Amino acid sequence: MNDAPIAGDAVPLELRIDAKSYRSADGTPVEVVRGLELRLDAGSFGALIGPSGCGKTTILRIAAGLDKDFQGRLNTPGSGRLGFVFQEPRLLPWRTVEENIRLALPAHLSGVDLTDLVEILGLGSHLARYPGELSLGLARRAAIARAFAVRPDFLLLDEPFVSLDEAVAARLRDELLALTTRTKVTTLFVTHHLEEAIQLADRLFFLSDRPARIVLEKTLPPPRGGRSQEVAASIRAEARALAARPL
Amino acid sequence: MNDAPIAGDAVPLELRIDAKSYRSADGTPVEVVRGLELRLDAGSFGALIGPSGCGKTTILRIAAGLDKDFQGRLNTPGSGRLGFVFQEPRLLPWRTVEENIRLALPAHLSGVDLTDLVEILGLGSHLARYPGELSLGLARRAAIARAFAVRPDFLLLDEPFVSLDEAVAARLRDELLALTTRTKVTTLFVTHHLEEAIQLADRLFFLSDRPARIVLEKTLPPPRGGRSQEVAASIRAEARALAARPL
Amino acid sequence: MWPRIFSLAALIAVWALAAALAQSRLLPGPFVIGAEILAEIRSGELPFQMACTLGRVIVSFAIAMLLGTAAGYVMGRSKAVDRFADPWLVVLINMPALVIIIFAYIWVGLNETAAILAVAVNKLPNVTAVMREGARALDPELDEMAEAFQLAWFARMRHVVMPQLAPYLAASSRSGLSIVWKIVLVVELIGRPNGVGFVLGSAFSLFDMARILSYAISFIVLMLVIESLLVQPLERRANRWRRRPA
Amino acid sequence: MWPRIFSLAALIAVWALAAALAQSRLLPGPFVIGAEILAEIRSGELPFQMACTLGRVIVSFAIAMLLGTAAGYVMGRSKAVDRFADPWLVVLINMPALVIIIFAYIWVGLNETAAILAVAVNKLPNVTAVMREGARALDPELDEMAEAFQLAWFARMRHVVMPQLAPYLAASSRSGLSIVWKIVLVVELIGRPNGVGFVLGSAFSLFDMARILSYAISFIVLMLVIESLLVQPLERRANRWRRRPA
Amino acid sequence: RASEALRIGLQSTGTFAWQLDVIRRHRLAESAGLDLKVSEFASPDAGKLALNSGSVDIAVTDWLWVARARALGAKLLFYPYSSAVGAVMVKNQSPVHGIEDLRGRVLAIAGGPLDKSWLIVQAAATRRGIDLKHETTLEYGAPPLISQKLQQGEAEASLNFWNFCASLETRGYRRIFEVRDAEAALGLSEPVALIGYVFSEPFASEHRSAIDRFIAAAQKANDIMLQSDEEWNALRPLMNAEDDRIFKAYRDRTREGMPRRPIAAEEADARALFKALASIGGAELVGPSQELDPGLYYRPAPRGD
Ligand SMILES: Nc1ncnc2c1ncn2[C@@H]1O[C@H](COP(=O)(O)OP(=O)(O)OP(=O)(O)O)[C@@H](O)[C@H]1O
Ligand SMILES: Nc1ncnc2c1ncn2[C@@H]1O[C@H](COP(=O)(O)OP(=O)(O)OP(=O)(O)O)[C@@H](O)[C@H]1O
Ligand SMILES: [Mg+2]
Ligand SMILES: [Mg+2]
Repeated sequence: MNDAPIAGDAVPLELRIDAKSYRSADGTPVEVVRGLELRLDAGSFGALIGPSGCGKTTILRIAAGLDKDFQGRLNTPGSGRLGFVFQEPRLLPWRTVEENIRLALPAHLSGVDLTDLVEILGLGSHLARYPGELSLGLARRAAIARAFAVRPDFLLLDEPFVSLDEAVAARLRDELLALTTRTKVTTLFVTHHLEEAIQLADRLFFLSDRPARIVLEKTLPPPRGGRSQEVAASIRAEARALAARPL
Repeated sequence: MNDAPIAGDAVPLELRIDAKSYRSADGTPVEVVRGLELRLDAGSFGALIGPSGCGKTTILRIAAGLDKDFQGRLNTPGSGRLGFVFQEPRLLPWRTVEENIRLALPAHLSGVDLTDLVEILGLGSHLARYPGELSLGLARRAAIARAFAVRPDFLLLDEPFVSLDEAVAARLRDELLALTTRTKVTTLFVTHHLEEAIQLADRLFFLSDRPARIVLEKTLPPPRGGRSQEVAASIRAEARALAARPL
Repeated sequence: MWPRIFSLAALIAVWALAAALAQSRLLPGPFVIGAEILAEIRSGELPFQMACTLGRVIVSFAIAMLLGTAAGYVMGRSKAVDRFADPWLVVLINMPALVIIIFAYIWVGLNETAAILAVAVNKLPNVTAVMREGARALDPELDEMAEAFQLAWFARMRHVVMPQLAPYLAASSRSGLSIVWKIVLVVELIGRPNGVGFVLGSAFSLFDMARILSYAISFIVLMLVIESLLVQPLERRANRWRRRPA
Repeated sequence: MWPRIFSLAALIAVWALAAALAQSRLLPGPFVIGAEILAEIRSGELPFQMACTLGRVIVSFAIAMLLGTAAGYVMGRSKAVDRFADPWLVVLINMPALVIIIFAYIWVGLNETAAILAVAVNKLPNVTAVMREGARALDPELDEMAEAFQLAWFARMRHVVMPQLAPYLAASSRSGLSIVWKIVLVVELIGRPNGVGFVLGSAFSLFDMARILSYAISFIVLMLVIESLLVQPLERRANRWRRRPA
Repeated sequence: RASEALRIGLQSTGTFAWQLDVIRRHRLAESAGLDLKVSEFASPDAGKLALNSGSVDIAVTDWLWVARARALGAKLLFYPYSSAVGAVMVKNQSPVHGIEDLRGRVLAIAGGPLDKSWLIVQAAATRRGIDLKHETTLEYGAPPLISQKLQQGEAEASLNFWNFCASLETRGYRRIFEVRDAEAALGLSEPVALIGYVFSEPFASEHRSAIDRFIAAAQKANDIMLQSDEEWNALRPLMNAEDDRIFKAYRDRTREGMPRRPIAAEEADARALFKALASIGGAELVGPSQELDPGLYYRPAPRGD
């Protein structure tokens, strides 16, 4: 592996999944991940890219420590304050948007001012609404606000920017870029959108179909956000070749 | 209006929403649509494009006859067999994928063979799974399968292809194109993805921010699916201009 | 199955210990009761009385569940009906069992119809109260889905509504069956010439704890068997779709 | 508010009509009962007996709800605990009220503690059965969310778990309060020197329907007032987030 | 002559069951041309319910209840069945020897505050200047429970029904005050039968002869039970007597309680008792009327077959 170490003192994310399978309702085991080894330097930004249903969400849940039922080893970075944007918003329907965000805050942040964050996400006029009264796009933004608000030192995002119009999505991408650069939070990001990944990530992990393993790992040249057309084009070409290749 | 009539004998979709507002939990009314007039010829394909939270889902629900609490008039095309891909999968969690699909079928189709449809959507090995065991992308595909399986004569799709990898999404777009062309079903489609809209639609409706109204209506030259680069570029330019313009 | 048997064995052990410590006619141990039950079974008395009670339990349970579920569903779904019917429900649910039983016996007669009616009327409002909550908690999104795909009324009930009401149904039928059985006992005690309640009443006036316990426990054993062999496998089937907690 | 009053008026009208048609000492009309209630209030008898009963109802209801909810939650969450505790629950839930009352009075004494204990033990398994279903139906996705964001135990209970259990709590406390009140009546009837149940016992042996009904109805009126002024506003608040059906 | 059906309500653990058993075994009903249809119930109140709903023709019930119901307008008739009553009892070694000694002690009462025996004892005590209601600590409860409480020592004295008294007597308890004595203290020449056969006036007027024949058959059964000890051996399985002493106590108390005097004499004493009860129980107990309704007692036609 040719890692490019970025931040110094903090620990990297180290995830080794030898095997992970679910037992489905009729009893048959479904193998989802096999022989996956993923290392992400502290403070760097990794993107997972893979076909639908290959096991990306499963990997994130394992990385978050939510699913301990797997064979392998997990080493999480930072003090363990986690920000997670799930694939669905997962808001508490009986709490308003603001309550949903504040509930997730650790004690020392409980009184924090959310105005800026909420303005950036365009949630200003919806803070007092219940999730059932939001459009899906707004609900997603509330979920993103929640994950950002906790000031995580480990951030997991599962396709956070789908269901948003291009303008909002672009703004949020910039915001995510700024946030991760500023706070040096280790981030693992799932997307189907290659351009997005190229814009945001330090490192791309291309996954195979189920059972998922890493078929290609790619370090992108800094700086994030300002990749040249050539870099993007070469990655695109590589990804296309990968998709065409029989597994 | 400069409609380009496509199919002959069937009735067009005519939707006029003078005003639609929700009453939120704290009692304040939220105006979502105002003065919107939408006409879609029988058998043609319309795409709604607009900022997140502007009211697209609301319009679809009204067009489907699910929300009758609005001021205006609705005239739906066809005999009223509706196919609806909601923004979330909305599967019955206690029924398998196959049961979910079959349950939606009208009586005369109840025994129909689903193999082809299911193969195209890549659901083959998941038919006996419960929705809770699917990845979000798979669940979305199941929802799409359900809407296609009923052989609708009025099809509503609310961002059906998000959360899918590019390969699957492209395949499904082609499939939708083929289906709508073959069956001449009147279709209303919501997307944030301009390219997708340009590929699929006969007619684009650009919506303003909330309260939603149509700010630009655009008929695309046939044939669908094979639009030239110039057409696409010109539409993109127009859309960009629209986004830049203060409302 | 094994944990159940183990747990029951523990329960019986606790009981035997308590009985041994108490050394009293008022707390007979498991062996005394077991012998008593066997004797009562052999004499045919217990099966007969149990059958009488069981018949009443089943009929009035069925009536209460059917009507109560229907009423609760309608009240939970329609605000208008709820507003009107709610005070009636409060009145009925808080009417003492004794009052209902007396009225039934006086106005219908001291007969089987009155007994079953009294039990059903006693239980019905509880079912209604529980099912109303269930109906209120139904997911409007699935409703919309059902409407969009024009599911027939029956299919909607069976595939969309009932599975959502299932935990409420399970709760109200499990706690409901026990309530019905308890009320049947009172109804039999007050005015039926047979059944477990009749036996308990007579045994109580003689303070025959062995007899009281042997009948009560026979019924409980029956319930345990039904739970283990019928209800729980069914429940497991119905809950198959739930994601197992990790 | 108006539909409630209208609906109650209708109920009273039906009752008055039935009483007028029956023309019997055994079905006194609303006016007779109203007069009786006033007289009993003026004599101070009714408020005193009602207070005794109400005290017992409140204490045993609180005990049963607290313990029952806790037990139900744990059983619904943990398969292991459930497997072990379920048979005990089945035994307890099906134990006839009479048996529990007798045991309490014999082993604890003919006193207040025994009475309250007997009621609480009678009611507790029903709460447990309902809350267990609620706990089983908890959404695992919200659990994951709470774990990811490391919500403290208390916050998790209050904001994630309790709102999901709310309909079950509402159901079990509404139908539970009525059950507690009914069992308190029996407990008082069998062995307390005061309370509504004690009065009903005497009135029953004299077949004094007017007295029976006036006490029963006084309690029901109390419940109606509590429902209308306390429970329903609270419930409306708690359910504010629910999308109104179109 | 075709036998006439008579529906009878019966409390399963009561002594009426014994009498009916004698009638059955000696075919007294058949020979009187009656076909008895017996419904057994567990609760002492079932008889009242059954009469009220018209489910039985005859039940054995409280004298006071009938008197009260009549005062409130129910047309019911009463014919004496038994005058057996209970007693206030204490442990053999107890320092309590008379009701005077009950002051400041715990007295448990079977039934409730309106129980007839309790009222009679209260009335008699009042005449002796003892206010039991205020000078003792009272416990009320169901009869079996009260009996148990005395045995557990939670109550120092108890007033219970005669059958519980009979069994207590054999377990080391003694009587300190008989309800029978209380009745005498109230000026009655003989104890009044406090329970009896009850039926409705309309039924009585239509089936007079059937009732008379039933009463005659019951009388014959009483005669048999009075004279024959053998008969009691046959009844023993019904009696739930744990040992011989209880069995004998049951037998003797039952015999003692069989009413033998003419209705007129009975009624005179009943009238006096009612007055005494009305003075202490008030309208709550006896209903609106302070006088015993003269039509309460059923008078069989003079025998002249
Ligand atoms: N039940 C409701 N009560 C109050 N406001 C509501 C309700 N449902 C929707 N809204 C509001 O109406 C607006 C339009 O909602 P809608 O779901 O139609 O948006 P949308 O265009 O589909 O957005 P998205 O692209 O995010 O899905 C949103 O601002 C939303 O907050
Ligand atoms: N509880 C479960 N039981 C059985 N199979 C499961 C369960 N959860 C997930 N799976 C299966 O595991 C595979 C991977 O699921 P996962 O959600 O990780 O996919 P994903 O890569 O996130 O897909 P998507 O892009 O659609 O979100 C899928 O095929 C899914 O059907
Ligand atoms: Mg996923
Ligand atoms: Mg939407």
